[in-house]
Amino acid sequence: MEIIEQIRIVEALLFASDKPLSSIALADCLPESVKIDQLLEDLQDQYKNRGVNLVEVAGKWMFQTAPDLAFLLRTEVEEERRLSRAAVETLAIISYHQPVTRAEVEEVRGVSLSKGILDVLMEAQWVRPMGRRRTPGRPMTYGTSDHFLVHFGLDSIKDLPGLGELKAAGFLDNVNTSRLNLLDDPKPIEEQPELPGSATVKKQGHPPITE
Amino acid sequence: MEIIEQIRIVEALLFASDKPLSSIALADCLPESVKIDQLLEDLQDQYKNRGVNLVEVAGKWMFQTAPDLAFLLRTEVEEERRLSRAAVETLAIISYHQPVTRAEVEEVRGVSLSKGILDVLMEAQWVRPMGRRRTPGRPMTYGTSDHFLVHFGLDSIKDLPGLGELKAAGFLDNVNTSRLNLLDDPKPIEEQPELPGSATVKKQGHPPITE
Amino acid sequence: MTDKETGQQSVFEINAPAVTPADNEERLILDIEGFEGPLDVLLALARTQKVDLKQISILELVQQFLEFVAEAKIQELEKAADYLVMAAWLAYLKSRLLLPEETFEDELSAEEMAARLTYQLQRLNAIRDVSATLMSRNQLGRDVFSRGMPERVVVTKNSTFDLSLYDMLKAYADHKTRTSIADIRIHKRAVYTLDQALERLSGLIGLAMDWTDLFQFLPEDTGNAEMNRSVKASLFTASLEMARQGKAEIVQKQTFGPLFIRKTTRPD
Repeated sequence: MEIIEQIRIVEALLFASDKPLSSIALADCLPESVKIDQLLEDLQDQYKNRGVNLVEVAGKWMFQTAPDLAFLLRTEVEEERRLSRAAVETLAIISYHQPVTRAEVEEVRGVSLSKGILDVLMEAQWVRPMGRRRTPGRPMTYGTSDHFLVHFGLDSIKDLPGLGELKAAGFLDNVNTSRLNLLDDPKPIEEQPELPGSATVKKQGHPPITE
Repeated sequence: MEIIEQIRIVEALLFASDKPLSSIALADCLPESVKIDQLLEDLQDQYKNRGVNLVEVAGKWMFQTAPDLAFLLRTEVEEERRLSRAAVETLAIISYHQPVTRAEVEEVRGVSLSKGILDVLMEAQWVRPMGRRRTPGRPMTYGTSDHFLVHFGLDSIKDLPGLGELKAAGFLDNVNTSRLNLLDDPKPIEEQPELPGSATVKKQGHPPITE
Repeated sequence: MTDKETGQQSVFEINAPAVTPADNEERLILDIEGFEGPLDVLLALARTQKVDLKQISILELVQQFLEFVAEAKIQELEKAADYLVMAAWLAYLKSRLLLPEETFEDELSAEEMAARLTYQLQRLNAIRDVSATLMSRNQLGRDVFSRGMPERVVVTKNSTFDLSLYDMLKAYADHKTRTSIADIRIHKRAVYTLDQALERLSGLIGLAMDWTDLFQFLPEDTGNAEMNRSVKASLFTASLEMARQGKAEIVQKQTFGPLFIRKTTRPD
């Protein structure tokens, strides 16, 4: 099969989908010898200056409209869901500190987390439970989902804006949840991914092209 | 605005729209001087040999997977289905009593026949219409098909075991077969093949067991 | 997203409420509406010092907060508690900062405590900054869009039916077996009739002086479980019937509790 034909196939598959597709799923539709990563790079290059771009999000690939045309298209969608300031901050803390417990989110923000906030973030499928912490009380930890990465156009959480600066400034160190900091920090905490589905949750993200 | 920019906009609008767009709707998003028809033709030309084509359907424009790649979006799934008890019983009655009308099946079973049951049996290609009965209302009669014989490994419908054989095989415990008669339903037997395709239908089938 | 685009009513409401300038008279009617807890207030106050958050004067901040709490109208008790706890802690910190350092076992020095507060404020500030950056990214469905008319994978289902000749013959035989049963005999069941129950209950109820558990009136065990159930059911129905006729009163103090019955006393 010629390269040009292979590119057409990848293009057709990606164009038909409104969800990102993994290179593995794409490769399944092509002969075994095909170098899928090279194809994707070529395709991305061909669309670089068009009204539609090929982007890599959450480790997968999808076509989406060019960011500079947002001004034109934004009018076409109805008013989006309102996120409160508390919800936005909570989302930021979860994404930068993940895996993070509810108590830690509360400590960073200095207020208790009203019940609805996590619900909203989970309903938007941006936040997901990530297993329990191995500390007394075995609190649930939270992190972000693939859907979050896709929504904000991130390839992985390492690409979060300002992550390096926050880390360098020590703002992402373990959160000391003993209120008012009168005592020393507890020992750093060991993580144990232990939800039976934690591996599957990751995979769950987006089904391959077959539904 | 340069032509290339206008094309990018049309491209993004068509990509993101959830329905085909008319050239008028597209022109509304562009400066007045723009020659939209020319733009669309150019764009269509650019996608001519790609995996996705720009097509005009009923005066509106949309992107669509190239026809020769449409096979990528089709998968076939073999699905095994189980017949309901009512369907199995109906099939059995049709095979023993054919040709038989719907009303007769209902009378034998003592319950009315839901519409889906005959449909399923016909979908399975086990039951076929056999022409109309020459009685008031001219009801359709049903019988079994060749496919039925093949599926159950029968040479002819006469190979179905009779009541005596069923009893001998232990199917009819505690039943006095002398009180039962397969052929006890007095029935006007004259058939009138009158479906347009009834000649072929006849050939396909097999002689009814009732005389 | 900027205020210019959306006006004051920002879609995401991420703009921190501004603290009224110190030289404004309105400072006296500050209230905690719009603030999310003491830390939020502290951060807003620290910003008014107009210096890098690393160089804020903790003493000045403590003073500002204590004044804020004293002047603010805190209506909800729950909220008030948070603010008062913080105020008390800050007052303690202030005294520690002002007094010559003593060594407390298991406690941080005043400088360390102040440093930690500064750290917390900086961290919250930093999170606010990245929140804004995050939300200003191109969001899918807001700024960038995926295919509006996705072409679904069409799944064609080829049904095959799973039925053996045996299954079909069995179905026919079962059908014949069922239709061959001509006679149906229904056995007479042992029942305690409503009339019997009424008779018994109205006879006994007069003998009891006060509220009595309905089941005290049950006849002796018949030795037959089915009969016993019938007796109970009929006795209960009889009690309802008597109540309906105004001949008896029934009381039940709790769900599934015992039913108490007594004869209606008529002051004639």
